Parts: sequence; C-alpha cells; structure tokens
Amino acid sequence: MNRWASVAVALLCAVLALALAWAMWDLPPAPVALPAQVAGSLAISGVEHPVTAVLLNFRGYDTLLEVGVLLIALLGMLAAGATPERMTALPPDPVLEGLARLLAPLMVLVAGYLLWAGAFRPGGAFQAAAVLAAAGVLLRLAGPVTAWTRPGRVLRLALAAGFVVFLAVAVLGLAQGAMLEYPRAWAGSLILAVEAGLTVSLGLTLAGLFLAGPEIPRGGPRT
Amino acid sequence: MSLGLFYALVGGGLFALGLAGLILQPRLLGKILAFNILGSGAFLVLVGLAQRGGTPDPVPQAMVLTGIVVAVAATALALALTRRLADLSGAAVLPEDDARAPANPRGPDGD
Amino acid sequence: MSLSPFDLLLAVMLLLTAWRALVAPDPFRATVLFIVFGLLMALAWARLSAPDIALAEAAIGAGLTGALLLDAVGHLRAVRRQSSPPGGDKAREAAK
Amino acid sequence: MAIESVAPLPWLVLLPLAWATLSFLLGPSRGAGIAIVGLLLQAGLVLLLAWQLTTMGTQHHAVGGWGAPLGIDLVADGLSVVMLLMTAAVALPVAIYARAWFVAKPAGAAWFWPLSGFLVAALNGLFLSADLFNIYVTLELLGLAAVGLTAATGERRAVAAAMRYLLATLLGSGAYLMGVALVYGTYGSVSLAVLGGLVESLPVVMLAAGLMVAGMLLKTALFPLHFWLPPAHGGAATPVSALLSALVIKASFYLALRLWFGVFEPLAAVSAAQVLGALGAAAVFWGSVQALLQARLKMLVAYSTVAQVGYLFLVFPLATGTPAEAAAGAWQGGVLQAVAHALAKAAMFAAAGAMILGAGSDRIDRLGGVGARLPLALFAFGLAGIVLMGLPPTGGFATKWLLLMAALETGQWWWAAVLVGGGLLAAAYVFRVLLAAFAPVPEQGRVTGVARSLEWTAFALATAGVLLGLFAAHVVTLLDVGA
Repeated sequence: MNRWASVAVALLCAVLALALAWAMWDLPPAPVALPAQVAGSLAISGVEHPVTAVLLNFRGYDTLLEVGVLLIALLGMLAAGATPERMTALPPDPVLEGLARLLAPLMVLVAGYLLWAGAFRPGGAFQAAAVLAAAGVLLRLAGPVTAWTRPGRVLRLALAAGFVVFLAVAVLGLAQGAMLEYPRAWAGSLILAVEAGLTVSLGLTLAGLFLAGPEIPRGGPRT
Repeated sequence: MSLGLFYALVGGGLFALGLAGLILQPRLLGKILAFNILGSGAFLVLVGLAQRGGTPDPVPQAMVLTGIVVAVAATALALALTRRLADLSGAAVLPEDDARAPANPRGPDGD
Repeated sequence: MSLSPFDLLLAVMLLLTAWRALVAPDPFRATVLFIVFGLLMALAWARLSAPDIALAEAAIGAGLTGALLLDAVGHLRAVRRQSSPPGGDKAREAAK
Repeated sequence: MAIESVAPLPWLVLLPLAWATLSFLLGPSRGAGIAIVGLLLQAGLVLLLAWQLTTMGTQHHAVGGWGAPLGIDLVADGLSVVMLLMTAAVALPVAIYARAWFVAKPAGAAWFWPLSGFLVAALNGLFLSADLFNIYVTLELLGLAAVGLTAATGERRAVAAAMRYLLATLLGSGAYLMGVALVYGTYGSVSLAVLGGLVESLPVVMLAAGLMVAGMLLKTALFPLHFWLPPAHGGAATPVSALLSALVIKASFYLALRLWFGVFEPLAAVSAAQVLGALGAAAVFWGSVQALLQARLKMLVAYSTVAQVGYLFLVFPLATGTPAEAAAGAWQGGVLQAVAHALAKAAMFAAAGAMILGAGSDRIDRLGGVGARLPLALFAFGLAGIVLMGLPPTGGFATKWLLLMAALETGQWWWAAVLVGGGLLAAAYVFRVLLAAFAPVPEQGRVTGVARSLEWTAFALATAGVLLGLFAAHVVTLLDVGA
C-alpha cells in the first residue's frame, strides 16, 4: 500500500475512534436492566455465581456453540496439515522435564479447584481448562508429550467428550420443553457435569491448539 | 465520568488501533496481533458501556468470556495457517503483492 | 468505584503497549509487548469488577495466546533460517 | 412420537452438530454415510417446519425455557425458512457429490465431514437465531469452519487463500461484535424482538448499524471487498467451493437483510441504500469481466459469484423508502436471487469439478473433448449458466423479473440496465466454457470418465435452479409469513 493510502487508513481509523467516543458519551441509561433479571432468576439457575449462571444456564446455548468453535479451530488446524515428517518428540531437557513433572499434577489440582469454585465464585470450566491446557503446554515444552497430527480414537473421544455431554444435556432439555432446559432439582448437578466434561475437553482442545502444530524448533534449523 | 464509560472509551481507541493494524501491517503475525487488539477493544466496550451506570452486569461479562475463547481459537487457527504457509513458501506474508490487501481489488492467481 | 489516577495510567499503558506491539519491527518484541498488553487487560477487567474475565484473560488471553505466538515466532525464525540460502527451492517458489 | 410434538427449531441445530461430532469420533475421512442420513433428516425437518409455518405462522423456541431478553430465542419466519430450505437443498446433493469426489481426489478429505457438519449447524443456527450476540457466535463458527475447509487440501495456494479469507472473516465479525457491544450498551439487550420496539436514530446506533452492515459486506464479498473470495472459492476442494459459494456468503447477506429491514429499519437511509446498489452494480460488471478473463475454470466460476453477489444488493435501493408494493417485489426478488444463485452455483462448481477431473486440467483451453465424454456434466453447467443469465423459465428469470419490475415501478431504470447488462455478460462467460468444452480433444490430452454421481448431483442441482422459476410463487408465499 502506498504512503498516502496508509495515511488515509490511519486517519479514517482515528476518525472512527473519535466517532465512537462521541457516540458513547452521555448516553441515557439502558431501558432494559438484565442484571436485575439475572439476580431474580439466580436462585433457580442451579448455581450461585451470576456469571456462571449466564454462561451455562441463561445463555448456555452460546457456550455450546462456542465449544464447537474451539473444536473446529482444532479441526481446521489438523485439516490444513502439519507436515508429518516434522512430527517428532523434542530432545529431552532434564531440568525443564523435572519441573514439568512437579508442576503438572499441581496444575491439575488447581484446575479441579477452579472448576468446583465456579458454582459460587469467580472461576469455572474455562479458567480450569486454561490451567489444564497450560499443564499440557508445559509438558510439551519439557518433552514428555509429543505433538500429534492425527488424534487416535481415545484422544478424539476425550476431545469431544465435553461437547457430547453438553449436547446430550441440550437434548435432554427438550423433554422438559426446551433445548438446554435443566430440570429445576437437577440444574446444579447437571451444570457441574457439563462443566466437568468441558474442563477436560476444553483443556485438551486448548492444549491441542498448541500440540497440533509442527514441532517447536529448538537450537537451530532441523532437517 | 464513570469507570465503565472510561474503559469503554479506551476500548474504542483499541478497536480503531487494531483496525488500522489489521489493514496496514504487512506481516501476518502483525495482523494476528492486530485482530486480538481489535477484539479486546470490542470486549471493553461491551462490558464498559453496559456498566457505565456503576453496577456490574454479568451478561456482557459472560459474553466476553465466550468471546475470549473464540478469539484464542481463531488465533490458533491463524497461526497454524501462517506456519503452514511459511513451511510451503518460506515467508510469513501473503504471497504476491496482496500483502497490501485489503485494498487490493484483484485477487491473486491471475496466472 | 470512581476514576482514579491508576485508571488513567492503565489506559495510557494499554494504548501504548498495543501501539508498540503493532509497530515493533521485531516479531519477538511485538509478541512480548502483546503479552504485557494481555496482562494489563487483566488488570482493567479487575477494575471493571469482572474477576472472571480477569482470570480468563490472564490465563487464555495473555498466557495461552502468548505461548502460541512465541511458538509461532520461533517456528517462523527456523523456517527463515532454513530457506535463507539464496537459490533454495522454497525461496524461488516464494518469489514466483 | 406424533409429528406435532417434534420441535424442528432446536433439532435443526442439534442434528448437524450430532453428526459432525459422530464423524469426528469415527476418524479421518469417515462419516459420509451419517452425514447424508443427517442431511436427509434435516431436509425432512425443514419441510415439516415449512408446513408448520404455512398453517400456524411464525415459530418460536425459547432455549433453556427462559425467553428473551434473559435467554436466547430461536425464531423461524418466512425468510428464515426459505434460507433453511436453501441450505438443505444444496447441502444434501453436495454431500453426495463430496462422497464420490473424495474417492477420486482424497486431498482435503480427512476432516471434511465434521467440518461441514459444523458449517451446516452454524448456517441453521444463524438463520434461526433472534439474538445479536448468539448470531455473532454462529458467524464465528461458520467462518472458522469455512476457513478450515478452504485450507484442507494443504496446498500453498489454498492455504494462502484460507489465510486471506480468515483475516477478512475475522475483521467482518470483529466489526459486527463492536456493533453488538454498542447496541447492548445503549439498550441493555441483544434480543431482536426486544430491540425491535426500542431502536431509534441515535448516533451510537447509527455507528453500530454501520459497523455491523460493513462487516457483513466484507463477509459477503461485495465489490470492492471481494478480494478474498476468488482465491478461496477457486482454490478449495470442489465440494467445499460449492458450499462456500452457494451457502456461506448467503449467511452474511441474510444478516445484512435482516438487520437493514428489521431492527435498524428506523435508520435505513435512501442515500446509503443507493451506495449499496451502486457497489452491487459495480460488482456485476467487474466480476463478470474478470470471469471472462480467467484462464482457469474454477476461477471463472468464482468470479461469477462476485458478479452474482452484486444482484443481491440491488434489493437495498429498490426496497428502501420505496412504495410498499415495489419494495415487497424487490425483497422477494432479492431473496429468490440468493436461492437461485445457491442452486445454480453449487451446480456449476459441481459440474466444473467433474469436467476438471475428466480433462485432468483446470485450464479452460484444455477442456476440449469434455462435451463428448461428459455430456451430462456439461449440460448441467449450461443449465446452471442459463439460471445465472436469468432466462425463462428458470429461478434466475423469476428473480430478475421481480427486481426489474421493482426498478421500473420506482422509476430507477438504471438498475434495470444493470440486470440486463449483467445477464448478457453471464451469457458470454458461460458460452466461453461451452465452446471450449465442445472443441476437439487437444493433441496429447484425453478425457477420462468420472463417477456417475458427480455428474448426476450437478444435474440435479441445476434442475432445481430451473424448477425454482416454476415454483417461485410458492416460495414467495412462504417468504411472506411473518414479514
């Protein structure tokens, strides 16, 4: 792009920023107050933490599709293909490996705590999954876990498990009258089941986003 | 000015910055960073503007959590494609002259 | 909660790191700046009474995205080193 | 189970998600069978839904039992159902085509089935959603699935095209998300039903509408934002090209239509509509001329999509601020154009794929002998071409007729000139292919036969595009439900 076009783009973006600021300035209060509605229905949502209630109950459908987004991102990466001959284990690094073997179980523990805590305070499946994924990445960097291009049957099952549980709960809800409608008495346990499934699958998927790539170069070019 | 509105304004600035970066950055890695900054800007507006009255609103907060996961998924896919492209062509820019895109009116593959 | 000098500083830092990450010529430097940006975002979320997002942003936005970016930067460097000898097949293909 | 107790709305999303997951669990390159069964069931569900619509009117489903604005609503009105019918009518034949295609050409087969299942689920979800943020999630699901499918052959050209496509689609949904953020901030809800009674002409809403519509223009590849489309649609595996060109760009067009003539109607300006129409006209000419200049068959078909997208945007000047009757005609013409193009373009890509497979090259000047060896594929290509030209009695004719009438009734004759000129240019690029295919076999080349199902599905799709013209009145009746 030539210089003048770049300047024009930069100027237009600056104008956009100013327009946004001007438009947001001094808005009257919103006519619909959802926080009050969330608070009103929180008691029958099955969880005590409002964000978790929105994420897995009131707008659980968004979350269902979002798990699908993660899965297809992974599928897209696998489909685009990492060159198979690059798929080898990294040379072991004893210090890093020792650290990883120490930290990984600890991280799994933290993930478990976050998952359990999500019902009544900040935390939940996504944060727990992120910690699990971090453990996976660490193990990958340290050497014990190898990259994969074509996940085997067990891994595929583990990757999809959270989504399958979520889908099953969505279908189960249809018996109540609507997709993803939890029976009142079971809402809490069903949400916890969904979250547990999601933690494992999302953790693996997030780690997979990292592991599905070609190997990490270390110390100069490889053949 | 309320805290919410203040961060919404910052979000507007980040969005515009990301937009400019996405268009002007020739390198793919730069474009991917720009997309993430653009997204962060939109997230700040979503939560900030909704909370301009001072009360926390769990609904946009949950939406942003969804959005962050979507963004990391998109970023991972973009990086995988960038690496694949670099493996195949030896460069981390879009081939031919359309690194100048998206103002380029003509697609590649004119051969 | 009302606006404090800390918020002003945070806003300036957010815009500045975002700007620097976008204009940095070196990909590694740009990525590090982006990770700093992600951590600052986590602080902003905490200020907006959104601890859930702050946690997710730190873990996913800065942590995982950062790891992915650093990994990609390393890979791209290795590729460039491999394909840099003049007249290599890949270089010729890229020039086509 | 009694047929009345089946709720098609949630199942239209759950069913493709289920077969996508199942085919993922089965493993690489597996799942064609369950996909076809799933799409057959889906076709049945959509027909059931269409029947419910004509007898009982607009259908609703409150996900989670909460109802908007706390929960997310699914709503099927006439427009949604026509789009769902289009999706089912294209996806099923393309799946049958893909099954045979990947036997002949395995490149890109590994994760085609799960990715296309998610793609179909995203399309259905988008057409049914009545919630702006939920639509954002379906848009991302759709975009990433489409990009993954584009890149799946793993060739340099395809990966570069996928990357460009990804950046365009992410920018489009980023702009859309910003619009959603502004709308939520202003009104405190993202439910289309709630917003319908609230939206007024505030600067912040104007900005939101502008960002959202601009994002959709980029995703629909309206000239001059079409730079990403030809390499992506031309470079992907052929069944993928068919899905992308026929369906994926229609999703963002649908959303632009839904927003412009729905929640944002109070702000729709005649001047902005004229600009969209002008871009559409430019797309028709630019895309057609580029199609004429292409050396490769699939690139020609891809540029034809750029041109055909142009017609879609003539709806905006013809139905904004014009008398109700003319506006209704233009609206019907625009939606019919989306459907007619979906059928014809899927047919055209399918036929082109069969011809390329037979000729062993995708260069138009090497197509000699195809006419004699693969007459059915060439016939399907020609039929699809006739639909795109807009000759009677095809679906293309019905759409052009409706748009032409609206142009004349509103005194905007210049759009009529675009319709006629575009048809002539389409004829030129279609005949270019037909002439090349009827040429004798080149010296060293020889044309081989291809699987019968490749030719038959192309023919079926093209025939559907023709028949659409005869059943246009039914489609229009359906479209009017809840409008």
